[in-house]
Amino acid sequence: MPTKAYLLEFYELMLKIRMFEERVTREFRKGDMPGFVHTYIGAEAVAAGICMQLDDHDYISSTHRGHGHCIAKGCSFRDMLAELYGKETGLCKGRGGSMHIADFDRGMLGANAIVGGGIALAAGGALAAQTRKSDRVAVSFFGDGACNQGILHETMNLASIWKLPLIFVCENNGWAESTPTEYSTSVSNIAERAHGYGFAGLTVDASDAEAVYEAANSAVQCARNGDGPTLIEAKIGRMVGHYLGDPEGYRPKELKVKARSKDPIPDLASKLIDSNALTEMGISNIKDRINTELDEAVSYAKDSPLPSGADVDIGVYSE
Amino acid sequence: MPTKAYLLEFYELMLKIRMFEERVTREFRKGDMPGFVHTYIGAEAVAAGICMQLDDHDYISSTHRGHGHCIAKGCSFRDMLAELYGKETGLCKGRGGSMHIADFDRGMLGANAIVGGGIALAAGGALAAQTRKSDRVAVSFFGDGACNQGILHETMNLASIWKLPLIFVCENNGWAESTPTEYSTSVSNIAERAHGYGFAGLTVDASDAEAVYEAANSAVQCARNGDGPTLIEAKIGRMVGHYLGDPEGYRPKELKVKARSKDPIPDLASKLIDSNALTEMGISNIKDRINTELDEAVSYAKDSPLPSGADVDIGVYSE
Amino acid sequence: MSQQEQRIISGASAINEAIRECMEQDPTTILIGEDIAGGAGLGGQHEGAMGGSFGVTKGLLEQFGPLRVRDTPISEAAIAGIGVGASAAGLRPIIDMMWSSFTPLAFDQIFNQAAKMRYMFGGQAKIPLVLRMAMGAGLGAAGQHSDTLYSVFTHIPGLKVVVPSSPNDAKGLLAASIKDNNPVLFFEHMGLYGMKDEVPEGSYTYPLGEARLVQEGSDITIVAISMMVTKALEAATVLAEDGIKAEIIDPRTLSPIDYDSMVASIKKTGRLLIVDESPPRCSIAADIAANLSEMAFGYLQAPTSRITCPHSPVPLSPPLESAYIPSVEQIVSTARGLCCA
Amino acid sequence: MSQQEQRIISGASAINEAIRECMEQDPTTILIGEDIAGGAGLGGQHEGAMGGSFGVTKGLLEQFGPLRVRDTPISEAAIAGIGVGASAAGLRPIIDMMWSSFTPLAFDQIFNQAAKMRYMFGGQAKIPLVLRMAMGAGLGAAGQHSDTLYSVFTHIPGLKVVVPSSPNDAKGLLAASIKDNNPVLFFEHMGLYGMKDEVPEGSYTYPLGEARLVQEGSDITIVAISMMVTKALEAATVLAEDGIKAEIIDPRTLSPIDYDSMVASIKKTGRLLIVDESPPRCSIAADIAANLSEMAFGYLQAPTSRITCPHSPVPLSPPLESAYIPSVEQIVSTARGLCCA
Ligand SMILES: Cc1ncc(C[n+]2csc(CCOP(=O)(O)OP(=O)(O)O)c2C)c(N)n1
Ligand SMILES: Cc1ncc(C[n+]2csc(CCOP(=O)(O)OP(=O)(O)O)c2C)c(N)n1
Ligand SMILES: [Mg+2]
Ligand SMILES: [Mg+2]
Repeated sequence: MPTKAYLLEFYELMLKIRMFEERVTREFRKGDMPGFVHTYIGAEAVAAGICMQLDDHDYISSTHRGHGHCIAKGCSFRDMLAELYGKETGLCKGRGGSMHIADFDRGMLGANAIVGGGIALAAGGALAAQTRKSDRVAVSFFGDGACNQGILHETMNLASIWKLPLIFVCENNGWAESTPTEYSTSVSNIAERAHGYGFAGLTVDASDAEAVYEAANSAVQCARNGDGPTLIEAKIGRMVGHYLGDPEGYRPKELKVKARSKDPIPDLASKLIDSNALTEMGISNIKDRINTELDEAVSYAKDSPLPSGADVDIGVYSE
Repeated sequence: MPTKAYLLEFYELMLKIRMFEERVTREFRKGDMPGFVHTYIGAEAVAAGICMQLDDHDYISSTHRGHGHCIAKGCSFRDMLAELYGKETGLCKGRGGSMHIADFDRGMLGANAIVGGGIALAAGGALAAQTRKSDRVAVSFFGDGACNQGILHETMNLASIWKLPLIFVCENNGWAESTPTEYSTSVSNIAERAHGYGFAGLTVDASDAEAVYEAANSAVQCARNGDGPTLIEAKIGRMVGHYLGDPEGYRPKELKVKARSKDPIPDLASKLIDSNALTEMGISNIKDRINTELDEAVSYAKDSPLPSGADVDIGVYSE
Repeated sequence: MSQQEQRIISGASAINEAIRECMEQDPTTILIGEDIAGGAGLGGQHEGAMGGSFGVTKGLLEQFGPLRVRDTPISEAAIAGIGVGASAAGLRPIIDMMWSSFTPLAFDQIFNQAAKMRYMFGGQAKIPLVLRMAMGAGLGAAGQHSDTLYSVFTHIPGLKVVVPSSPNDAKGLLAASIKDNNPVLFFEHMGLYGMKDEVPEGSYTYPLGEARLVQEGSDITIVAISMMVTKALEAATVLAEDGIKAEIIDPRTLSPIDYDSMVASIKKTGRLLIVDESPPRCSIAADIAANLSEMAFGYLQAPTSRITCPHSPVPLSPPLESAYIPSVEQIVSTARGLCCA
Repeated sequence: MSQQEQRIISGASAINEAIRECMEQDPTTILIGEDIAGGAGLGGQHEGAMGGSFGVTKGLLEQFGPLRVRDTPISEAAIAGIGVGASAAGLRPIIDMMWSSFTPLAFDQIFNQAAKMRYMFGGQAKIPLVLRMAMGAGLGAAGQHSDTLYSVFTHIPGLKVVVPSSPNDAKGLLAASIKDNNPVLFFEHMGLYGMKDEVPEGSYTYPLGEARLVQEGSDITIVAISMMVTKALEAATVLAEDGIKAEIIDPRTLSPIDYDSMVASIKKTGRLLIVDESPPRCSIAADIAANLSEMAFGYLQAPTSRITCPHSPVPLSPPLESAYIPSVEQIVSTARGLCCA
């Protein structure tokens, strides 16, 4: 069982992600943020629950929906927002944007606009850790949509036979763009597929922060102890559209309403209040703090310089 | 239970494959057969057992080790040997050779020199059958080595959600080139992986022709009835090297000897003799017939004209 | 011109029509891809189905039903492979690869299977397969979504490669691609979907392998590909003010390619400028330059010139993305340079 | 010259040495691939291990152990992807892709990940990754094993492409590739493994991006790639009998490429012939022809000429395969034609 202090931190981290994404949603609508943006709203417990078990030396690979992973891995709002605005001060100097945001100093090996594209990269991090005989671990985040990409299966097999210190985290929000998972995927619990690869598969409810903690804790322990990979499938309600601006004509409204009815953040808040670890006042203080940080970061990002077009072909190769 | 007549035909078909491959082995050693050749020796019961359930309208896709599939699907020795010798009279006009032999008239959609390359092709045949509402089925043959290729998993998932009339046949001979399956693959029975895709996986011993028959029969029935795919894993002893000429330095001799000790062909012969369906004399008559056919086919192939170099760039596109 | 012929529709609608008409004409033509129906998985043919990521195939599920319009899981390799197998077995599948940048996931099935099967099997296989895909920079989709990649497919024997530059061409070329008996890669620039054009009603085809003379001129030949045709036209207007008459040629298909039209043009103009939205190395721009330099040797009064993207991935940031894509200004100034040389 | 410098070894041994020396120098250099140890899966380091499909990596398992020399399942995409991830995490992996024709299975990881990561992430990523592979026709391996494919990788920004033509070059260029901080595709022609050459003992590197002047001459510049260098040398001997002095240049690396050496040569000879074992469209031959036509415009006394494979897959049958590969006779007669024009 996590301590109260741990859960408090967990709550704050989820809130940070949620408030960041809500702010991004508002700013994006103003029209001056370039590119495509997919927010992490609803999945906060997953990134938070997993990444709180990691430190900067551990690796993660992410998805097209990577802001939550960044924040949970410790990236700053400023650097992230500057990236989203395509600024020279951004994490990737404005070259990548939301779908390709990365922070190597924190072991965040990149968002990935190729569905399933990051899975083997995390395994490479795990391989590096194992080869160096360090106790680092790696986590590969991916959506339910990525489950039917061949590379997941190739990587699960490799991770298993080599006992790589790797955690596969499937963020199953029931949809891949307009395609329901129950249509596209031959098993109802994706975690079941792990059995064909000789390691444990756990299904958890991502609206239950403590359940995510338990799964993350056991999987990370297992990897750190050299006992090989685990697959965690976190069931998430898809509370928002696929991308910012998605009219979602393909999805009956009730389903969205239903998804929103189970939200890990107020849930955990109530528990913390019930157990006297937090007060309403405490919450509003936290929110103020986050909002201040966000205001500052948005201004910083907006005021930052854009790259110069003259540099377009610079930085393709390393020395 | 198969009838005696059925088993007799089964036996003859296996023998045809074995004797073809033994002859190819001898002819190849003479040095005038171009390219790389992988023989089907030891796996005969699989091609025979499956393909006897099919007719010319059903599709199969094959592997780099495709002669057995060709013969079981009804290709003639002449056309095959001419192809192996790279002759204009060959099944593929000498353009393909052993690793790319095909016979579209018999639904044989090609050997495939890409490990796993044929799996989705068979699924395409199954999709065509389903779209046309015909009762055709398709079979994808592949080795244990192909089991860790992503496309197998993608195709298993698709075949499952679409209930394609498809049979996945994994020829597990325990090795992929020099790599033992127990090293490369995270499950001991590959058939177990089918469960993660929502259909049946059967493991059979390929030295037991009747067991292969039973599995093939139920899988083909299931596909023809519109009940979707099955995965059959046939465990084969690797009685020969990976390719003709393989020194096999990587493999302890005992393992080969052991593989040879379980041979479906003499096994089935004994059974047929015991049940008075066949005599020693009968066997030698069959062998004579096959040998005559082989002699004739080898001469035909050797006497056939080579293609003309001037045609090298002809035939790339259809009209 | 009759009322009907002057109908103005978008590129997305033109492509939708080509597919619909071909599916009406031939029951073996089917459509497969991620989200091409969209929401269909929830059960049948419902109004809200999105019709692909860019809405291009909207309405086809309703008209042709789920056996002929299939949403798929995200499994590019298997989708392409199933398309190859289905075409070997006699269907005419149209596969929606969504973005060109995703074709690398299916590259083995395209390269080692689709492209080679006919030749390798001595003519037994017929692979009437179309892979449609969006492509191109300009939307801020950045590094992993904006590649053109048609140069890579043009390199591969056994494939055909089509790059329409207008809705009218898109409709006629797509119909021709669907009726073709070979694997065709059909590249739809993101800029094409919203473009408006006069597009005839009813079915028509433009032959693969025939360039289009977009605009006549006598001073310089500009060969422009896909969206670059629009930019070349804009540049030509500016150049005309200087008295430079640019002839613009759109190859329309890169494999097969109609060098002859281009050679004929150079013989008239003596100058060649190629404009293409791809990185320069081993690209279609290099291909055209190499072949025309050879075929029109002696007629060229100046070196051939190419405007391409830089040798870099596609950046997100707007000033970088703008600098990445060949511009009207570049075309104007390069053409001026060539004509004054 | 000392005894030591005159050591004659095979291409396979030269490559083995380059890997071994780099692994001795740097503990982060590791080797991954199908059958590269070979039989290692049966437990540890046994004598019979085959050392890859072509025996090139024999002995490395025994010397460096199974953590640094890993046999893999047949999973090209994941193997490449793990290599990319491991290099992003600070190792220097050498991946054995076995045959170039199998790289399409890993194309997404090479194209969308390895090649783009550094740029897309604003310089954070360093991807010191080598993908080694055999390639080329001539062995009867036919359609799905014999492709060269380096033109495709040369098109891709972010990759380096190396095509050694001799054991001596192979050793120096492979060592340089391993020490390079970028993803390098290293193409080993099947003909290289058995070729004998003088190869120095001990570690040395040749810089990527520097062509080699194989033979000096004054009448025609022949740019030849990989095994075509040997054929160009044979052709040059025949041409010399006619009094034609051919200068032969081996680019050695296609990306980056050293056009300058070639331009300098054309300024001397006035004629250019490119010989390459790939299909012609959007190929390295077209790339070189386009660039040199432009850069050496005015110096060329005849059109550039290219001898390539036809636009077709690789056939099995010996007369077809011979016709597929550029021949000494073709080089001789084309060169004669150019010199008499
Ligand atoms: C290889 C590839 N195919 C398709 C796409 C287009 N695409 C982007 S996100 C997405 C859905 C992904 O679904 P999932 O993995 O469940 O993640 P979610 O968006 O639900 O978080 C698709 C199809 C892509 N980016 N990459
Ligand atoms: C994609 C690909 N990777 C590697 C190879 C090289 N190769 C040819 S056969 C083979 C082993 C295949 O093993 P398996 O599938 O078990 O078939 P078997 O030879 O045992 O019948 C390998 C690695 C190939 N042809 N294609
Ligand atoms: Mg999802
Ligand atoms: Mg095997």
